[in-house]
Amino acid sequence: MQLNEKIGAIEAILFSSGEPVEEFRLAESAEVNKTDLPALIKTLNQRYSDNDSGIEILKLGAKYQMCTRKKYAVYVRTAMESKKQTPLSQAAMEALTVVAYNQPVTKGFVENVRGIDSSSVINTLVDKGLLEEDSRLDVPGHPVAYRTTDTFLRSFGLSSLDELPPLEREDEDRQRSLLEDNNEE
Amino acid sequence: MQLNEKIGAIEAILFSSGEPVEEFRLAESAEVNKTDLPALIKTLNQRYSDNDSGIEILKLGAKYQMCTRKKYAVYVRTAMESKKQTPLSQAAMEALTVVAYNQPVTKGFVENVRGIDSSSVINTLVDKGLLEEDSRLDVPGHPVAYRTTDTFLRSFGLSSLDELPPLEREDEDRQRSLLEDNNEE
Amino acid sequence: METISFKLDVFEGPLDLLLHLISKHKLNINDIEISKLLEQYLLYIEQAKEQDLELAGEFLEMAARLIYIKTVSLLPKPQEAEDIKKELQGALIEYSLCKKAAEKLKGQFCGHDIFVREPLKIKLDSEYKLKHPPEKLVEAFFRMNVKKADLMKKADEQKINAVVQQKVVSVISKVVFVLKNLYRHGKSRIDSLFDGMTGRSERVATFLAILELTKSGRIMISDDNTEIFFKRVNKNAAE
Repeated sequence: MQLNEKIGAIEAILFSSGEPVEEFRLAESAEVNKTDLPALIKTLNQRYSDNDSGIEILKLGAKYQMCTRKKYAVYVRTAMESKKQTPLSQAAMEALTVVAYNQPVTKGFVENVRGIDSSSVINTLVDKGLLEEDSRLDVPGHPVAYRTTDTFLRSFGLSSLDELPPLEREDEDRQRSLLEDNNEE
Repeated sequence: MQLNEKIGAIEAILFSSGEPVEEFRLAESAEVNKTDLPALIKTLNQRYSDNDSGIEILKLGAKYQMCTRKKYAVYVRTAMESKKQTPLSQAAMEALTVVAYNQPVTKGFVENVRGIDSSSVINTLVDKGLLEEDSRLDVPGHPVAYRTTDTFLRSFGLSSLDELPPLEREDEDRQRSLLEDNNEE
Repeated sequence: METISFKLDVFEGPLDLLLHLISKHKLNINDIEISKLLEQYLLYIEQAKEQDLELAGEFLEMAARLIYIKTVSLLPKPQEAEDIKKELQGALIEYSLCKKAAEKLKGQFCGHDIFVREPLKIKLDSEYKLKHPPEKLVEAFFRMNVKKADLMKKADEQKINAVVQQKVVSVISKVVFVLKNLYRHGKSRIDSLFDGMTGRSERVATFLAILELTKSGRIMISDDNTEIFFKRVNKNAAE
């Protein structure tokens, strides 16, 4: 199989799947080596960006998904007649952040950190596809735990959870050092 | 707007729509002249065919649709089928076990044993051909009962239900015998 | 007194309000002056009450917590006071980290600008093709935490459960049941008719069926109320 055909197969699979496709499944179905996959995707993405194409391939965790390019959002929105969506509320952002940095976590955990009932806000995030239930939390009673989704990664321009911005502890450190200075005086 | 950007907008719109898009709506949303549209699509299709791309734009009456290229159909099918072949979830495996060891059984029975609604999980197992309906459960009211299939036997490397492994766990037996030893003392 | 113009609902919760107060009054989050914080906090709560704002329970709970911390700090148990204060400080620090991270993440949000498409709908063979060792089934069984004996018992009960769970048992069906029983055995012990019946509806229906049949004169009940038999069978026996 020619290089172009390998890429073509990958492209066709990602296009038709719509949803994110696991690396191994993509490699297997397109009949390419899993190790070659990143380079092939890179070539494809390069081609897209050279052409200012309307689409691109995003890496989301161990999956790939074909998406529209951000710069064309306005045209797509017009075509889909979708109204401007309301941004996430402060409460939703906080709950999402708690889950993102500590997943999998229960509603109780989120409530604990935020100091306020977070049940409805988590339900909203599940509805929006940013959070999903996770059955991995292996503690007695098996409470429902939540984790972020591929949609979450895509929505925040992340290709994996490792890319989450680090939690800022600077201020705290600075405060602490100020405190220590004071003590020394 | 650059030529490439016009094409990019068209591409993004056609990609995200999924369905065929009317010429006038496509032109309007991508902010191009309707008369220029055929040439722009032609350029895009030329680019696709030069690259042996996985996708192409088809004209269907007065509409355009982005589709996978026929030559890649086999990869697409493989990928979609492999997507369906996800390993059974824990819930599915449990429900399957309950049916396997007690067949024929009703959904109610499975629910009773698992302590959780098992309706959708049983439907999934029927879809996958691992369970089928069974009319042998001869009780008044003739509720729908389920039994395992030949596909089930094949999937678990059994040549008959008699070969189902006994529901015993070695370590448990050992514990039990230890316990009995203690009692004797 | 300083007038506070505010709306409590701009705060995401009591921790948010506390952080606001801490920064406003330049308190040290790592060593909070509890009395000052409490005073300011209560001011807000009072104000909210005056405005008839509906206060989330969490706000009142926090007030109680602050008062408690202050109280304990007045008692001659400095360690405990220090501990519960540290706990609150820890929660505040954690929450402030969360707020900052949320702010940062929010700036990255592009979810409304990226579009995806629905998967192509093609008809597929959905038959399961993966292979598993049969031991997977045993594993799944033990994960359910069901005792084998219970499972077998449930299996025995199934025939009844299947009926009971689906509908209320009709008296007519039990009239047929009782009659069939009598045709087969000539007479039946009443209690044996209830054997294996666990559902209340079924037991009630059976009992009513017996009463109904007696009333209509189809069957008779023995003098000691333990057996039923057909009227004609009784005649035959008497002859």
